Amino acid sequence: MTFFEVVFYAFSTLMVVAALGVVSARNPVHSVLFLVLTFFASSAIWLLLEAEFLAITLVLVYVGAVMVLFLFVVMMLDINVTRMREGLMRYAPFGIAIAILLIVQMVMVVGPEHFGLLAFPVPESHAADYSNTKELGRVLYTDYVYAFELASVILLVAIVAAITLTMRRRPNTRYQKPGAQMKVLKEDRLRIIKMKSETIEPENKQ
Amino acid sequence: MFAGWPLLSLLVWLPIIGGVAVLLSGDKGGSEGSRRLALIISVATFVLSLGLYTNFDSATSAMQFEERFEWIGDFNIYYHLGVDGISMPLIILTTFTTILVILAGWEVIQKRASQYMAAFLIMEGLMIGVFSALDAMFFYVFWEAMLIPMFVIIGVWGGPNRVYATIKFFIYTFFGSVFMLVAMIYMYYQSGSFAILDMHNLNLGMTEQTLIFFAFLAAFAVKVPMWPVHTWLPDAHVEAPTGGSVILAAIMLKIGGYGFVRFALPITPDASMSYDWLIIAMSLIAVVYIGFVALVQSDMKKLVAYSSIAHMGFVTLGLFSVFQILNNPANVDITGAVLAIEGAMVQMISHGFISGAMFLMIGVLYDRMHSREIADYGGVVNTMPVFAAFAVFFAMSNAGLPGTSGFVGEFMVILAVFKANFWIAFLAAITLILGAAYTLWMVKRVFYGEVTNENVKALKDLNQRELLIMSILAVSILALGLYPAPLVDVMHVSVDNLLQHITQSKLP
Amino acid sequence: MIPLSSYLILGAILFSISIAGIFINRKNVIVLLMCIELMLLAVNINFIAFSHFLGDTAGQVFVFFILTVAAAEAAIGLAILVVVFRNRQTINVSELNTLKG
Amino acid sequence: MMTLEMLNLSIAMPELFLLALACTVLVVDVYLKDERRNVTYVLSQFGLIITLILISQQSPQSRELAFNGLFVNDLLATVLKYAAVLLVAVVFVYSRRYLQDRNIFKGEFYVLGLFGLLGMMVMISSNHFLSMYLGLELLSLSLYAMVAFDRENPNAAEAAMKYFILGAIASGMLLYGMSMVYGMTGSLNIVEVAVALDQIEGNNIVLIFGLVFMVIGLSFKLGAVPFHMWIPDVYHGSPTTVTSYIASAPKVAGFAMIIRLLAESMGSLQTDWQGMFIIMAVLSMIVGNVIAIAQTNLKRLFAYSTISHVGFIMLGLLAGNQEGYSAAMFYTLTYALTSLGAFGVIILLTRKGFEAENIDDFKGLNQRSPWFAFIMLIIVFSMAGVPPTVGFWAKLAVLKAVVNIDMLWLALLAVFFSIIGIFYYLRIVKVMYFDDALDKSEINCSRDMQIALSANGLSVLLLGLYPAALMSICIAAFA
Amino acid sequence: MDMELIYLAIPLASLFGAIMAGFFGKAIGRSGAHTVTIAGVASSFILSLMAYNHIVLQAGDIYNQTVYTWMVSDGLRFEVGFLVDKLTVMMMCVVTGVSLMVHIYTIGYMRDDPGYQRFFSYISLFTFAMLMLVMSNNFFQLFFGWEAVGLVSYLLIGFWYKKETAIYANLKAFLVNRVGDFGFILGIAAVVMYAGSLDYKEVFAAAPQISNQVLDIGFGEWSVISVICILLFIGAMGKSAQVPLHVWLPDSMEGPTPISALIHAATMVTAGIFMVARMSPLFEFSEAALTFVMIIGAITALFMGLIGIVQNDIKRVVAYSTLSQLGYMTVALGVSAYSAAVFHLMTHAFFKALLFLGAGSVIIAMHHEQDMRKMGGLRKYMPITWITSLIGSLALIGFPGFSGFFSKDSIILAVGASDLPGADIVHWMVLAGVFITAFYSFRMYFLVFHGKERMDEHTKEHLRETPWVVTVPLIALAIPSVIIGWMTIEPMLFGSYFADAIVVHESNNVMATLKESFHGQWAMVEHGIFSLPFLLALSGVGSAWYIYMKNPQIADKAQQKFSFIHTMLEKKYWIDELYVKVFSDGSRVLGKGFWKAGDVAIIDGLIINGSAKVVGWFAGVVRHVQTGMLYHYAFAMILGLVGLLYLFANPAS
Repeated sequence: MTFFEVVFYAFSTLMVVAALGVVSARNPVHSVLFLVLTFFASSAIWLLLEAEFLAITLVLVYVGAVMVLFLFVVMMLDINVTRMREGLMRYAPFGIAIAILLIVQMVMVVGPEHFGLLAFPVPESHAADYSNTKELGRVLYTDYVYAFELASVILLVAIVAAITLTMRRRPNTRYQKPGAQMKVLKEDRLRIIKMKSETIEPENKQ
Repeated sequence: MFAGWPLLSLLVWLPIIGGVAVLLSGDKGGSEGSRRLALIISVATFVLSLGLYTNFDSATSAMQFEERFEWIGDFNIYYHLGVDGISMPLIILTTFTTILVILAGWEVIQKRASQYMAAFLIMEGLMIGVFSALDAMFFYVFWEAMLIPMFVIIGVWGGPNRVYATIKFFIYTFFGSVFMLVAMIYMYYQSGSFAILDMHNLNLGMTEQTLIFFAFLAAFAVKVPMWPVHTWLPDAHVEAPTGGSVILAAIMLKIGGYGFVRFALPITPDASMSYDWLIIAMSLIAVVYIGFVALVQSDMKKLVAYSSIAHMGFVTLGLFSVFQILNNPANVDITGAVLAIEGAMVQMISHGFISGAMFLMIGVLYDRMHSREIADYGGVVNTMPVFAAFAVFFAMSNAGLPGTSGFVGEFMVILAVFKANFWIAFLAAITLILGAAYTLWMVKRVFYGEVTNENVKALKDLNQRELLIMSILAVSILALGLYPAPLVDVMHVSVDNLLQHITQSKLP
Repeated sequence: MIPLSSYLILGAILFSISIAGIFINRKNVIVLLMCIELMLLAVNINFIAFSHFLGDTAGQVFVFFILTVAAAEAAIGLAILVVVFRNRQTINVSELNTLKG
Repeated sequence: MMTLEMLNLSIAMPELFLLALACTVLVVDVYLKDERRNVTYVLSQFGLIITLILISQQSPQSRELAFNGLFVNDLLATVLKYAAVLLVAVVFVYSRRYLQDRNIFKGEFYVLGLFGLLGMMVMISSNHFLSMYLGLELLSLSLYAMVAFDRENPNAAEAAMKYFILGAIASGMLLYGMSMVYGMTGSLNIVEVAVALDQIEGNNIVLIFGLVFMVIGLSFKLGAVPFHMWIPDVYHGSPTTVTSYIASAPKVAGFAMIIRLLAESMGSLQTDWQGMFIIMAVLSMIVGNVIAIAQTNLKRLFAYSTISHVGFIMLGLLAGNQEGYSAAMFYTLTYALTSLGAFGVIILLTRKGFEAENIDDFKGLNQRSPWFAFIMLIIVFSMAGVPPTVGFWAKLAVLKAVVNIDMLWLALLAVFFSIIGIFYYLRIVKVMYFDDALDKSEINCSRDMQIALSANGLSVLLLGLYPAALMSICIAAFA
Repeated sequence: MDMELIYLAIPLASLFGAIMAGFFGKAIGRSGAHTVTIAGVASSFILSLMAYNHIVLQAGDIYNQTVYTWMVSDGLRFEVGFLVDKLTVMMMCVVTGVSLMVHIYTIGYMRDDPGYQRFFSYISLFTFAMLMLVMSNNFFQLFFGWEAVGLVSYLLIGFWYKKETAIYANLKAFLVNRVGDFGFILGIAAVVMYAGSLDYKEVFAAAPQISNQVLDIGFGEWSVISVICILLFIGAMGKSAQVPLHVWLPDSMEGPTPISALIHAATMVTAGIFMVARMSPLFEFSEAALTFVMIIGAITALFMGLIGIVQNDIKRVVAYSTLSQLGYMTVALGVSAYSAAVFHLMTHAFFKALLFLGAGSVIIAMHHEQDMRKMGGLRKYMPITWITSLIGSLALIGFPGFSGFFSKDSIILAVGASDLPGADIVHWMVLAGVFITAFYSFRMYFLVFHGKERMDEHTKEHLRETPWVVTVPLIALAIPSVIIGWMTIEPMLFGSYFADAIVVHESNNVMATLKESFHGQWAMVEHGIFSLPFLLALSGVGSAWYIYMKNPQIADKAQQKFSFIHTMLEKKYWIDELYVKVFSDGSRVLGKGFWKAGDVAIIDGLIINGSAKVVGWFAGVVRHVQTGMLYHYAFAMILGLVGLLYLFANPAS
């Protein structure tokens, strides 16, 4: 077994196990952490595939930002963890059956028969001075500038959406307006009126 | 008169646009204006339709008053109108009946009168469209669109169970027609055009013919209606307002018969021939079975509705007995096929008058008593002698008394089907007994005898408007019964032409 | 030498796990969001693997955008989650069933 | 070296303008007080009108590419974009009062709506898997947010959640499919994929494998059974204005997506996706029509009716020829229009604190407002496919296409299920016309809404009376 | 004067009267109504006489022309046209003559009725219809008149529409007639099929050729001509009230008796006889049909007469007598003695009209009491009625010299001479009929005019002879009742009177046989006195006298002794009950069954609403698939994925 293979199988196993952890952990916090692990493992695999930039991005951006966001929300929502995971196992056998069925179906197609080394020989490794980042950057700002712009719009939409949905301007929050306080005059607050003293008169029935 | 006018377009669009105008005139500040407008439009349409008759050339079987414009070019669908001797009388029947319906609803309909009138006018235009369309899709559009106003008429102005009835009506008819649509599309790919006349010249194999024939059968049998797809009719009639019943019975049913003549027979003659026994059996069941059913109805409208089914049985019987007649070696010089078809056609027109009259008659009673139950009446003749006279007359024409139009078609068809088979004629002729039995039994229970209750005692005889309607109808029925030649004469050539298509095999 | 099929199978397994996860999980919506992330990861592996074996950067570019979109998606998904929680005081999947039938 | 000219920006003018518009609205809205929110509305509508003008300025005779082949403009795109913009503009008209009544008359609605529209236009004009995906996500993300837009509404939140999860799964599957196709063809460009596919001989199972995933992603967008589950819940739960948005323009985009991805790029696999479409179309017609009968909530009912109409659209698509595509296009456009009108009437009947969602809320509409009852009548009959409304021609076109590929049985099945469909459409007409009003309150709405709704309804009728023009455009789009 | 115009004017004059009285009754008033209708019918009558004069006396040309073409279809001409030959003019005279009498009589009889104008309108219309029937030169118009007569009969019977029995009877009459018409129309259809024309002349010309053809109607092959004739005769059975379609005639007495009764008995019912006589060129080709006619006639003649014995209602006795006499005519037709049938028809018209009007006169005098058991001894009070009734009765029983004698004896002789199968049995039956006729006629006569006065005092006080409008027609009819037979037997039976109209084949020609033994009226009378029929008649009269005058207890005893027979006769052989049970109730049960089981249960319930319900139920169930649970939705998608993968991307397959 070559070094690459060792790395591949190790991280693949890790990844699968972690993924299973994601779907089966009782505590959502654990799930998130398993997911982080999955991403890490995946990042390693991507490195094997010479996608260095994406691997780094996955760790930095994804794990660093997105997963933290997940964690943040999980914590924030303060969910009753024990209750949350009840009944998971009841459906697990069925879920596993589905997963296995699907895996079989998919592997029959994507397996070595169609994607073995004969059909897809391993490409030559890039030269040491090859920069995956540079290459990506080049096409990103030329060939895919349209997509790049669109991605920006999508992010904008995400921002707008997230703010719209979650930002609360509580209408009944009371806060002071010092300026207004200063401007108050006595006349505005106090009024002296005269009225005649009331006496109880018998009701005049008609 | 009106020579050179685009008569058919006018006939189709005048009532529709007029109907929209009536609709817009609204009911605010009384409906008198919209009623008058509706009447004027319907009369104008009728007068225009007379132009069809006066300018009609009964020597040619070609379509007349043709108008043809491209409508949907990509689909080869044309705005194509034209009439021959078969459709022309039906158009006049339509315009004629609409006037009566407008009059009949004059003061009876108080609820949203302008909508009521508009619905009938639009209906009229659509029905004329059905009769005059020469493009299958154009035909289909009218055919289906017709359902909408009728649906609304029954549903809004109908009786207590109107919703069930109108939905049943709609779904039944819709059910029938969608298969026809598929058949038409199929034929479009065979003939490359939606023109009905092109379809007439289409060669189709037996399997195709059979399928198309049954598609047509589904559409037209429901409309006619033939047993066993007739059960919408009694419900629809019972619940519909008088005008709705009249239009339904007088014209809409005819569209089914017309469809057979225009589509099923000439396009699929070979399939029609192999399945004529089916239609004949269904027609005879309609005549006999439905006759018995009519006998036991306790609701007048239901009774007349069933009688309509029985009478329409004669139409289909006449049309489809042609093959047996032609194939019967015992027939000598006169074939009888023309007689059968013309009998069916005459029966359609005549039934238009008579069923209209019958429903109007029940409407007159219903307006006064708000009941259609025979048991609620009795001795009406004592309080409404004039009306009773009309009623007996209409009843007699419904029973096919010679001298009334009801006799003509039945007589012709019986004479003709005898040439097909003795027993067919035998069963068909049973209508003589059953028709008289259910109609006159009803007359007996409703009109004759002592006044049975206070309500009947309080009845008032016909007013001027009702008298006018009844008289017009009585005169028409009598006129057609005493001198049907003008009606039949315009058909001859067209029927001959039809027969040519029928007798000629369309197998490739 | 690791054949392409191995990567693809890895992707397929990951994809299947994520799908099974969506089905199995009946309590917590957040886990569903994570399953979706897993699914996208599986797709990304596919793309990168193909990109590598085809020697074509387009696949990697696609992954780049998928990552971006996934981030945006996560943001919106979590925002919706927050809205749900505020309205219902729960993010239990089996309790999100007022709309049915 | 590339220059700005190479991007060929001019043909993407409408999109660029729309983007600018959305950003402007976003910025302007921030500085508006709640009382002056109308400015946002007016600005958006004004911008949409200009977008319409910009689109109509384009009259491509052939395919024009931009952005290095990620963007394409052809007649199909122009027509569909025009329709999408128009539909969104009408949705905006319908929604103003509704939003005001519910205190959610905020600029974000318009911003998200405009971004969603941009997403649709990107999809429509996309010539690349990537731009298609990004357009789809742009649209979807906007939609998710819009569904949850009424934050106080638990149903909306639930609907948004379901929509989001299922939508994400679907795009995951779409992507998986794309990855397989990419692997087999080595390209993501629609035209290049088509070229590459032509060279692959025989029945390549991997391609079909990828195709299945892609078809699922697309079917989800349209709402074909069994990928339809989101439709009833989302239609039901969303604020009605958002429902009207979802039910109209995105269908056009979804159609474009199918045409671009399946017809244009994977046309050589047509026999395979035809089989899948047959199954889904039949299921859609059955499930949609049957379940709709049991509905009492009108939005849900229209949701199921949408599913059944999707079945019809798929019938046109599966014909796989010019006739079928143009029929499906005609169907999609007119259905979007009709469906928009239906939700328009529902919006019309709502008022502060009252949602006219149930069928019973339509009782006696003819007494309350004969005109709008008539509009609804036209719309409902159009959905049922009764002439002379446009729905009939749409069905005719589709049936014609199906008959022409010798799938008569499919046509018969389709008409049979449309008979079942008639049941629930008639029920709507029934309550409007035959029942007495439960709620006699006046229908008051703004003039612009009245005009738009009337125009919407009448267009359904007028297109029914003269469908030729639209029909020939649809046919020309696939010439 | 142009004869064509006259022929045209004959029916139209009556029609004009009917229209005037019917539509403008109110305007022209009561006297206006009877004036105009009587004027109409009178002119018809006079013009008929002129026609008679022209055709018979001056031996003018037979008129056979089309008046107008109703319609032409398929080369088949439907026309309205007149055939005026000797048979026709005779019928025209009888119809218009009797009708005229009825009109005059009505003035008195209906004086106080509120429906005065209406009644005149009806009877004039009846005259018109009857004239159209007899004058027709084609089957189409024949049917036209046939049905029109039925219509007026319906109207007349139900004239007193408040009376439950009347409106029952008119419906019954119409329906029973329709049963006959059912056969009739099929007969016409058969004629059209095999002769290709509706015109008498052409059809008769084609008869020999038709007679060779056979028709397969499912069970065996039938001679076409027999089928045609039997079908046509079924029509005649309805109209001429032959067993088993006789049930309507006794009930028709519910009309304003005896006028409408007269219309029916003397005129309308003869339509069938006339028709068969007219169709003799066809019937002659079918021995089967003739035998059938003869047997039906004999059954009617004998068994209907028997019922007459037990009737107590004066007009019903006359009605059953009519039935019986119609039977005689039919028998005559059956044995090809058409001329004898028509001859009897004519004589019968006079004396039966006389009897009816006499009965009517009695009823008027008795204040509309019709039960004979409450009469008696009226001879003293109503001499004219008495004497004329006696004349009528004598004529009816065939007392030698009276008109009935000549006609009835001729029929009996003709039957005797016939060699159709079964003719000898029929001969005995008609002979028995003679005794029965005499018995019931004189039973009535004795009960009414002789014996104890059984009416109540009040009636008795007011008993007096009826006014002249009633008695004049009585007298006017009594005279021909006596003499018409004597006068016309020779030309009608043995002369060439019907030579053009009636065709008899040599083999069937019983009249020729009779002619050989006919040596003038006197000889016939002389011979008649000693013949069996007369003896039978006398014994009938004698028995009646003995039982009802001499020894009335016998009647009661006999009634007790033969209670079954009595009940059977009283119940008219239960035929009415049978019809009510089988046809009326039966068809209602059938209708209910078809309706409830077929329409309501199977078609509507099971198929229509059932399928709707199934779909609705299915919808209600299937909607629960949409559980609202996200994981189920996801599961559906997964299933879709797995399914599609399995179906389309399955490397194993």
